[in-house]
Amino acid sequence: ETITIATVNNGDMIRMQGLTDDFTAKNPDIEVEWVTLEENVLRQRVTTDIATKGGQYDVMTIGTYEVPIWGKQGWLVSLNDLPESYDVDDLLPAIRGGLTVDGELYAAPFYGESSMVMYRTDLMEKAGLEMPEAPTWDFIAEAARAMTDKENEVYGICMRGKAGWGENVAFITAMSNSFGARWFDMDWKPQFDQQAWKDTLTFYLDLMKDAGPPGASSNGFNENLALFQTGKCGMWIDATVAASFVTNPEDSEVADKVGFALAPDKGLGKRSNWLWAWSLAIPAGTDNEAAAKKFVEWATSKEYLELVASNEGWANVPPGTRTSLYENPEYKKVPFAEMTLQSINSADPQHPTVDPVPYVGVQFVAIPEFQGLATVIGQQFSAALAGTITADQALRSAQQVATREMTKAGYIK
Amino acid sequence: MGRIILEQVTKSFGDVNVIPPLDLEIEDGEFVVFVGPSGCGKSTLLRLIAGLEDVSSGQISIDGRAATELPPAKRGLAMVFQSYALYPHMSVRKNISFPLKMAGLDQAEQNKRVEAAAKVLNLTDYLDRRPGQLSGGQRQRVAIGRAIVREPAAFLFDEPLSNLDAALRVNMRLEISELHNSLETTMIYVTHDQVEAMTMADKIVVLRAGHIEQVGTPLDLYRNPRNLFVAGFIGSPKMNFIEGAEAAKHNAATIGIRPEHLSISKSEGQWKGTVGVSEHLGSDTFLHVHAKDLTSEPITVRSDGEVDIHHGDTVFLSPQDDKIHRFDKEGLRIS
Amino acid sequence: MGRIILEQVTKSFGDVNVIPPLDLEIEDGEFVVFVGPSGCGKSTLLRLIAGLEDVSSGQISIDGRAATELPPAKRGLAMVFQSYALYPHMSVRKNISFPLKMAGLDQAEQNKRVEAAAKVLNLTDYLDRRPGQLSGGQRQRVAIGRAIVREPAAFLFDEPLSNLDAALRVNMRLEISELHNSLETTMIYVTHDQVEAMTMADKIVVLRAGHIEQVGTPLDLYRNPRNLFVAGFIGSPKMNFIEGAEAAKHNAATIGIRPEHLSISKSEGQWKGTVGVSEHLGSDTFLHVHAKDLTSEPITVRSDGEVDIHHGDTVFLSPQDDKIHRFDKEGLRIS
Amino acid sequence: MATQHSKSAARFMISPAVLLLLGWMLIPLSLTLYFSFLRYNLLMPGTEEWAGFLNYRFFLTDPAFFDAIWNTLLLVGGVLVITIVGGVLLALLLDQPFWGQGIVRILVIAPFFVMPTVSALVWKNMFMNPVNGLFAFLAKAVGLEPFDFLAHAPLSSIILIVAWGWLPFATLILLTALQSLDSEQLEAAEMDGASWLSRFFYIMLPHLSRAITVVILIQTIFLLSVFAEILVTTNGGPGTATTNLTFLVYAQSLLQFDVGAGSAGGVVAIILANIVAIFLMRMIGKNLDA
Amino acid sequence: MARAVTPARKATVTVFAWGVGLLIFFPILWTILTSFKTEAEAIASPPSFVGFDWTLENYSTVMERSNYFLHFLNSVVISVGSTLIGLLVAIPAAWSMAFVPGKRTKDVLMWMLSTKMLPPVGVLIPIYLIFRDTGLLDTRTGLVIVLTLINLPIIVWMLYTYFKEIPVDILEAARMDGASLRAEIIYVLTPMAVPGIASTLLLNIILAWNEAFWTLNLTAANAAPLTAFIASYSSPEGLFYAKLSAASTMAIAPILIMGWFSQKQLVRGLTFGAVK
Ligand SMILES: Nc1ncnc2c1ncn2[C@@H]1O[C@H](COP(=O)(O)OP(=O)(O)OP(=O)(O)O)[C@@H](O)[C@H]1O
Ligand SMILES: Nc1ncnc2c1ncn2[C@@H]1O[C@H](COP(=O)(O)OP(=O)(O)OP(=O)(O)O)[C@@H](O)[C@H]1O
Ligand SMILES: [Mg+2]
Ligand SMILES: [Mg+2]
Repeated sequence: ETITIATVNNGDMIRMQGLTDDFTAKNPDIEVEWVTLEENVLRQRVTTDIATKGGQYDVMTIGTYEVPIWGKQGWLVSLNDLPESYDVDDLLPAIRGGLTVDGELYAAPFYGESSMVMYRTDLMEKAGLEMPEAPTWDFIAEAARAMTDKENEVYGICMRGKAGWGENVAFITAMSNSFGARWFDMDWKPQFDQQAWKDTLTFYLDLMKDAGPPGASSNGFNENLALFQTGKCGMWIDATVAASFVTNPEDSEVADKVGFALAPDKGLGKRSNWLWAWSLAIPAGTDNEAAAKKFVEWATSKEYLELVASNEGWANVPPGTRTSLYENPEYKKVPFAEMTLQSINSADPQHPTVDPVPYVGVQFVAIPEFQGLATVIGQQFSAALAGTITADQALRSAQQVATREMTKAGYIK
Repeated sequence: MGRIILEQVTKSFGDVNVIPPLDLEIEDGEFVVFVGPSGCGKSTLLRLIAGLEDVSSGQISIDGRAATELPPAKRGLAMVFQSYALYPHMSVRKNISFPLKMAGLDQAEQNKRVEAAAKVLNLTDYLDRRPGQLSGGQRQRVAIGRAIVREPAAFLFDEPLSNLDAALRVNMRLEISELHNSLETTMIYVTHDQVEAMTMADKIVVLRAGHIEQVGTPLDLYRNPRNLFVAGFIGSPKMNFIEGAEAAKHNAATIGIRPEHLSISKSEGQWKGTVGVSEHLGSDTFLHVHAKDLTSEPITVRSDGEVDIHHGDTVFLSPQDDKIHRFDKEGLRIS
Repeated sequence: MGRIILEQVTKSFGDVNVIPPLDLEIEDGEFVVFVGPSGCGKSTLLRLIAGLEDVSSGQISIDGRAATELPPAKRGLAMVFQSYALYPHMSVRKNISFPLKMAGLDQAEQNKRVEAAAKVLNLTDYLDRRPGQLSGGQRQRVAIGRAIVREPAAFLFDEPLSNLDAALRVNMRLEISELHNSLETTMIYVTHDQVEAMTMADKIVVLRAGHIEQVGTPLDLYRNPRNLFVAGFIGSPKMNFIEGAEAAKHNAATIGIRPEHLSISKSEGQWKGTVGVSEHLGSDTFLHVHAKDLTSEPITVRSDGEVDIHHGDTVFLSPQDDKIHRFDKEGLRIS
Repeated sequence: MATQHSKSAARFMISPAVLLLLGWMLIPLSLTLYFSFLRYNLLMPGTEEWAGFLNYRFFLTDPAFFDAIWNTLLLVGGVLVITIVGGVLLALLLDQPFWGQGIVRILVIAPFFVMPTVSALVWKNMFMNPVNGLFAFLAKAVGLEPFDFLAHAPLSSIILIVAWGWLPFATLILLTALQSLDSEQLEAAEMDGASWLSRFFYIMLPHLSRAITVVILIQTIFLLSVFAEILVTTNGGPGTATTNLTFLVYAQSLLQFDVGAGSAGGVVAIILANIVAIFLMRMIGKNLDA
Repeated sequence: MARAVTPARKATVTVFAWGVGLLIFFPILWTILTSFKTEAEAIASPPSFVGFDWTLENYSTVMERSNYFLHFLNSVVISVGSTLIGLLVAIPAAWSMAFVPGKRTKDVLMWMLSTKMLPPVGVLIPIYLIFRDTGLLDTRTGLVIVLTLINLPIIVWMLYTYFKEIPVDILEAARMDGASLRAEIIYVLTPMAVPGIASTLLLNIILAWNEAFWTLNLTAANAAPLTAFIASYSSPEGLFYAKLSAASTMAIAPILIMGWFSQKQLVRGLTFGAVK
C-alpha cells in the first residue's frame, strides 16, 4: 500500500518527512510518498483535488480555514474513532475546537500556532521601557516609536503588509478583533464602514508610517523574519513559530536578545492574536483510508513528539497541539513555550470578536468566498500602506467589494 | 523509349491561362530545346511533362502510356533543375544513388551504377564530398549524374546553365551535347540562351505566351523563320526589320535582314546611313547605323575583324539579296 | 574631376597578400574596365578605391586630393554593386533620393534630381514601386540612378550585369555606354565578360593575382597581348596555342592564332586535322579540329555563316600569317 | 507543387495538428463556456444552477476589471518596448567583434532559462527589497534613500522582472536577423554618404522589422498570461496596481474556487486575447509574407 | 564592412559587452553565489560577494529532502517527450503549409497561434475533470499530452518559417527521383531542416521545462517535474533564500548547460528560421 501525503514546505513538516522511516518501520506494509509544496500551491492543488474527487492524495495537510468548510461538505473522514491511546482529550481545546464540526473531529493538528509579540530586550532597555506580559496597543505604539532609529536602520515595529488573505489580512483581521471590529454582522452585512475598522486601520497605518520599515507593503512573514533576524526590528508581531527561528543562534544575529509577550489588546476583552493549526486530514473516498489513518495517528501522536525530541531536541518539537507537551518539564525549559501556550489559549475561533458574528475563525472567516474577497481587500490595505490611497478609501472599497461578493454569493438577500 | 506526346494540353493558374491548347510530339532520342521570352510558359510546360503540375485539360503520353494522371515519381523521367536542387546534406555518392535507393535497388547494384555514372561525368574523385564543397560545374554534373543513373525515359533540363559563368557554360554545353550523343536518350531542354539553343538542339520549339510559334531544326529556324516573332527571336544580334517603301519594293509589309548578311562600305551601296555606336570585339565589329529614311531603329551590321569606320561616318549598306526575309502584314513569312 | 591615382597600393587579408604593390592612373572621364580570372583581386581593388577596405600600404588620390584616409562617404564616388544592394524597404524614389537626403538637400531639389535621373533611365513609371516588384534590369537601373543623382567624381561598377539574362545584358551594356558618353564621368567597371570589356572600355586593365598584366585599349590588347596570359584571356573563343616544332618554325616557344584568323578548307592548307564537334550558330560555325601532330587540344576555328563540313571530315587549316602571335619561353610576346 | 496528389496529401498531413488543436480548443472551451453560465462553486457541490449572465455581470462590473485590462496592456506593452529596444541595442553590441563573444552571448541568453517563479523570488528578495536588497544596499552606499520598488512602482518593477526574462529571446532573434543583413546594403549606404545613425535608422531598423514582428507575436502570446511573477511579488497589489487579467481570473477561480465566475473571466480573457490577436495578425500578416 | 577594427576599439567594445553581459547575468550569478551561503549570510547586510564561508550544506539539504533525480527525470521526459511528439505532428503540418499553401493557410496558422492565447486558469477545472476521468492525473503521459498541445502552435509556426526557406526545387527533385511523400519528408526535408528543427526543439524544451502552471496542477508525486521541486522551496515559514538558490541552481543547471552547448545551434537555427 502506498499513501500519498501532501504537505506544506514548513520546517516541521520537512522534519516529519525526514522521520518517515520510523513510521514505515512500524508499518512495513505501507509506503509513503511525499508531495511537498509551497503553501499557496498546496492549497490550490488539494482543494482542486478534493473538490473534483481527483483522488490523488490520501493525506492532506490543511489549515483551520479549510477544515470547517470541507467538514461540512462531508469531504473528510471523521477521526472520532482514533484509538484510546491517541488521547484526543490531550489536544488543546482551542485547536481542537477549530477542527471540529458538529462534534466530529475532521483533522488531527500537526502543529498549532498563534501570534505574539517578539521584541528586542536590549532595545527595550535602551528606550527605558519595560514590556509587560500582556501589553496594550498603546504601549506597543509608544515603545515602537521610542525604539525607532531610522538612521541606523532600526525600526520599532514590523508587521505584515503584503497583500494576501494569509498575509496582511490575517494580521489586520486579528488586530481588528481587539479593536472591536468584525467582518460581518449577524446578517452577513459587511462592517468595514464602521468606526472600529477605521480605528484599526488608522492605528495600523500611523504606526507603520512612524515606526515601520520601508517597503512594508510587500513584507510577509519571511521578509519580516529576515529583518528581525538581522536586527532591524524592535518588535515583531507574528506567528508563534517564529520564536524558534529568532532564537536560533545559527540564523539569528539577535538570538540572545529576544523577549516574548502576548499579542496586544485594546482593553475590550479580545487580544489581537490569531489561531492556526496545520493539520492532517484524510479525504473521504480514499482507497487507503486505514493506512492513512495510521499515518495521521502516528504523526500527531505523543510518541511522535518524543521521537522528534530525542532526535532534534525539545525546541524543535512541533508546538501548539497537546496539553501534555506543555506539562512536560523538559519542554517548559524552552523559552517561548509558556508564551505560546498562553497565546493559543487566549484565542477562540468560535467567538473571535467583541460583538457576535455568524462565522468561525479568528483571522479569517471560514466561508469559501473568503479567500477571493480577502485577497482583494488585502490589496486595498496594502495600497493604503504603500500610500497610494487613504485609509478611508481602502475601507470604502473593502465595503463595496464585500457587499458585492456577499450579494452575489447569496448571503445578503 | 522516350517518345512524349502532348495532346490539347492546357494549363491555367486560377484565372490566368498560361498554356492554351497545345499539341507537341517529341520523338525518341531527340534533343528538343524550348525557347521563348521570359514568362512564356517554358518552365510550366516542362513541369507539366514532369508531373509537377497537373494539366488543366488534355492528355500527356510517355512511351505510349497515358501519363496524365501519374505522379512524377511514376513517369520515369529525370529532371535537372536550374538550381540543380542537390540534396545539401548528402554526399555526392548519396545524391546520385538517391533515385536508386528510392527504386529499392540493392546496395551493390547502387554502387556499381554510381561508379559508372561518376566515371562518365569525371566525378569519381568527388564522390565523398558534399555539394557545398563543389564548384558550380561540378554541381551541375552531380545533378546530371542523379538523372542518368536511373536510365530515364527522358531528361528534362530547366535552364541548367544559367547560373554559371561564361567560361563554364561553354564547357558544360559541350558536355551535355556529348552526353546526348552517347546516351541517345530524349532530352528536353529549356534555355533563353541563343547559343545553347542553336548548338545543342535537334529541334527547337519557339514559344510565345504558351503558343508554339514554330518547331524546327536550328538552321531551319535561322533560315526560314515562320513569322516576325521567330525571326526576331532567333539569331544574335537580332535581325533588322525594315518596313514601308523599301519593304514594298520586295512585295512585303516588312523585310528582315540579319546583321551578318549586310555588307558595309564607305563609298557605295544600297542604303545610306550614319554610323552611331560601334562595338569592337576584335574578332568582330558591331556597327549601329542610323538610316532615317528606312527605319527609326538603328540597323545593326556585323563585320568581321576590325573596320576603319567611325562614329558619325556616312556609310552605305548592301544586303545579300538571297538572305532577305519577307513578311506580310500579319507578320507571316512570304516565301 | 575624376582623376584617380593609385601609388604602390598593397592589400593583405591577414597573411594573404591579395594586392602586391600596384600603380595605376585613371584619367578624368575615362571608362576603365578591370578584367581577370575569379579571385584575382578585381573587387578588392574597387573596394580599396571606394574606401570600403583600408589599404595595407600605399596612397590613393582622387582629383589630386589624398584620399587614402578618407571614409567612403567623403570620397565623392558612387558605386553600383553586383547585387545592386538596393534598399528593399524603400520605394524606387526613396532609393534614388537617399544619397541626396543624406547630403541634406531640400525636398524640392531632391525631387527634381530624382525625376531627371528617372527620365534618363526610363524609370519614371516605376518610381513608387519597391525593388522587389522590379525586374532585374529595372533594378539595375535603380542602382545606377542612385549613383548618378549625386554627380560623383567617378562611378565604380562591380560586375553590375552578371545577374542579368543575355538579352537584358546587351541592352544594359548599351545604356551604360551611352550614359558614359553623355555624363563624361570617370567610370571603373569590373567584369568577367569579354564582350562587355571589349565594347565598353576606353582602357582595359588585365589583372592576375593582384598584378597588372597589361593596360591598354581593347583593340590594343586584342592585337598586341603582352604575354600568353593576356592573349588567352582576351578574345572569345579563346586563342589557340601551338608549341613545339610548328612554333619553332616561327622562332618562338609558342605561337598563338585566334579562331577567327584561321581559314578552313577541305582540300588544301597548312595544317591537317579531323573535325570534332561543330557548333552551328547560323551566323557562325565553330569547328573544333583535332590536329594531333600540332597540339593535343582541339583547335577552334570560327567560320562565317554555315559551312558544309561535318563531324569526322578531314580538313586543312591555314592561319593568316600576319595574325600569328609569337611568344618566348617566358610567355612574353616577341614582336 | 500544386498537383491533386500533393493537395490531398497536404490535407491529410495537416489534419492531425488541426484536429488536436481543435480538440484542445473546443472541449475545454465549450466546457468553460457552459460553466460560465452556472452558479458553480467547487467548494459547494450540489448547488449548481443556471445563472444566466450573472457571472459575466459580476466579472465585467468588478471594479478591478478595467484596471486589469489596463495593467495587462501596460505590462505587455512595457515589456515589449523594453525587450525590443534593449534587444536591438544588445544585438548591435553583440554583433561587434570583441573578445569572448561566445561567453557573453551565453551570459545574455541565460535569463531565458530561468523559471518565472525563481526569477521573481530572486528579484524581489535579493534585489528589490528596500532593506536587505542589493539595490537598497547600492543606494545606501551612494547615500541615497533606498527606493521601495514593489510599493511605489509595483507594475514597473514587475515589468522589469518579466522583461529581464524575455530580453534574451528578443536579443537572440534580433541578433540573428542583424547578421543576415546584406553587408553590401550597408556599404552602399555608406557610399551614399550615410552616417552611422542614418544607416541604423534607414537600413538596419527596416531590415529588422520582420524580426521585430516575430518577437512581438511570440512574446505577446506569453506576456498576456504572465502570472507567476505577480503572485510571488505583489499578489496583485498594492490596490489593483499589478492585477492583470490572468491574475484576476486566478483570484476568481482558484482562490475561491468559483468555477462559474472563473469561467466567465476566462471567456472574457479569451475574447480580449483574440482581439489583441486579430490586431497582431493584421500587422504580422503583412510582415510575414516577405 | 571588412575594414580593420582597431584594437583600441575592440578593447572598448569588449569591456562594454562584458559589462553588459555580466549585468544581465548578475541575478543568476547572485543566485548561484547565494546557494553556497548559509541562510544567515544570504540575508546579511551588507551582502558579501565572495568573502563568505562557502558551504555545500544547502545542496546536501536539498538532495536529502527531495528526490531531485525523480523530478529531473520527469522534467526531461516531459519536456523532451512533448517536444518530440510535437515535432512529429508539426512536421507534416508545416510541410503542408509551407509547400502546398492554399488560400487559408495563413488563417489556419494564425488560428493555431491564437489557441495559445487561451488563459490556462480559465480552463483548469475542465481539464482537471477530463484528466481525472481518463486517469491521466499525475502521469507523465498526461503532462506530455498537455504540453504537446500548448506548444504545438509554436512548433508548427517555427517549422513553417524554416521550411519556407527551403527551396521547393529540392523536394520536387526528390519526387522526380521516385521518392514517395514519406521518403521525401524523411530523407530530404527533415535532414535539410536540421538546424531549424534543432532550434525549434531547443526552444520548446526550454518552454516546456519552465512551464509551471500545468505541471504543478496536474501532478502529485509521480510525475512532478522540477517546477514542483522548486515549489517545495519557495517561501515556507522560515528563511529559505539559500536553499531556494541551491534548488534553483539545480533546476536551471541542466537547461543552462544544454543551452551552453547548443548556443550556436540556437543562434543559427533562429537566423535561418524565424527571420529571413
Ligand atoms: N504558380 C503559379 N501561379 C500563377 N501564375 C504562375 C504560376 N507559375 C507560373 N505562373 C505564370 O505562368 C507564366 C509562365 O511561367 P513560366 O515559369 O512557365 O515561364 P518561363 O517561360 O519559364 O519564364 P522564364 O524564362 O522567366 O523562366 C508566367 O506568366 C507566370 O507568371
Ligand atoms: N575579407 C577577406 N578575407 C580574406 N581573403 C579575402 C577577403 N576578401 C577577399 N579575399 C581574397 O582576396 C582575393 C581577391 O578577391 P576579390 O574578391 O577581389 O576577387 P575578384 O577578382 O573580385 O573575383 P571574382 O571575379 O570572383 O569576383 C581572393 O583570393 C579572395 O579569396
Ligand atoms: Mg522558367
Ligand atoms: Mg569580385
